[in-house]
Amino acid sequence: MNELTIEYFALLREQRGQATERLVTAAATPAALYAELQARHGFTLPGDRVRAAINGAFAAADAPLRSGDLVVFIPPVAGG
Amino acid sequence: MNELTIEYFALLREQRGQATERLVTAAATPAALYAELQARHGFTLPGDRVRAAINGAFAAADAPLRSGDLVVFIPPVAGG
Amino acid sequence: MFRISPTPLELPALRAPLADARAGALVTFEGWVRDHNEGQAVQSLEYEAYVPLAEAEGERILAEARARFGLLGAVAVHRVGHLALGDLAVWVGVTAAHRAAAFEACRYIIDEAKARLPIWKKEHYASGTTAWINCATRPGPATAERRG
Amino acid sequence: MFRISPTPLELPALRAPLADARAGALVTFEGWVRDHNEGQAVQSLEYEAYVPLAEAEGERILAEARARFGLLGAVAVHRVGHLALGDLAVWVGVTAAHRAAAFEACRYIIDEAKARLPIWKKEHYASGTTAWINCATRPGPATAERRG
Repeated sequence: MNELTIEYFALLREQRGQATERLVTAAATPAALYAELQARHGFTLPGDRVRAAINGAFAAADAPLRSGDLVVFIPPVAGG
Repeated sequence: MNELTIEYFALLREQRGQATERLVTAAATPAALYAELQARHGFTLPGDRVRAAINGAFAAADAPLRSGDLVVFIPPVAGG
Repeated sequence: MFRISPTPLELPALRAPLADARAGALVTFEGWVRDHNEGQAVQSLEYEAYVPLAEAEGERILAEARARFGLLGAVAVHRVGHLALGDLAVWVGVTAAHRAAAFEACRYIIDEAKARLPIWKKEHYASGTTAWINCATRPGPATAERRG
Repeated sequence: MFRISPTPLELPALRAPLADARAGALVTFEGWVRDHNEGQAVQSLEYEAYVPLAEAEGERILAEARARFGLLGAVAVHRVGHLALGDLAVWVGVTAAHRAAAFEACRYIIDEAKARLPIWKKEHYASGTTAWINCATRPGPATAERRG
């Protein structure tokens, strides 16, 4: 099990109702973690439209998560 | 014969030693007028590198000159 | 130098670090809050950023531009917070000896910034609704599909 | 609005007429007096213009840009007189709903202005010599062939 800190921004922050949380989870990758959080909190953004950052750097969806990591999910940016 | 006013700028003004002059001439086109002035004043710019303006508008080298016209010869511009 | 700013952008301060006697060209881009988007009347905008990652990625974009276009200087600053119509949301300024490099680099920086920085935009419409741009997944009265 | 100015250009006054709630993008170009050209150390520059024709041709260029790129606003001003290193010689600012049009139009205006306006530039070199740019026809100590 990993003990993680998660920060939320923009639409995810609003749908979560808070900007940060701590979590103990069996999820070993950002993809698995997002699926778990999406099921729990009803996030409308599908996992394939959300990028992940671990400890302040962009990370692959299947990157390994370790206890103590800060995970941020990046909703689509404004673009244009 | 045409009675013309001529204004000089930049290199032509310096080589002529003055910014304006009045002239009575048989030259009937800007090309002929520039050739006459170049011979008299030793302008270093060849006629094909100088554009003409008549009464404030760009004009062809073989445009007709009329008495009372204001003629300006345009040295190459700075570009780049 | 790339920064996220929670306070209004002041043009003289943004330009100051770009003064350089070797520079013949300064090209700047300003993004302003405009009164419409995709046919809807916009009343204001909120910008939110994941600041540490936005600043790190912004510096990377500036470094890419410097290397690629041979710039003399490059500065970019993006506002966050609640902005009114006409407010300056983003400023990019680049200097180079000649203008071609300055134009191309300025365009590169703002295009990459819009595509890569973790900065989100929420539009507040005259109709009273709001939308996070590019985040809607099901059209509806308050979250109509929008592309920025 | 195109103007030739014998006095220093003031940025806030140049920008003021471009304010527009419909505009999402302002792109500006500034031409600065730089300390070198083609390998020679430059100490100052003189600009001279045939003002009525330069202003008429400048307005034509702005009208072309407005028609071609769907701009909201376009302003350009060119200095004349004796300028020091770092001085602002030319300023172009264009607004549009989106940035692509603003970048392309700003570039178009300055490229056309440099090619078409009857404005001449004399460089004063650290060596004590001077040259009217692009006007030399025979290389020599005071009139070496130069292209701007």
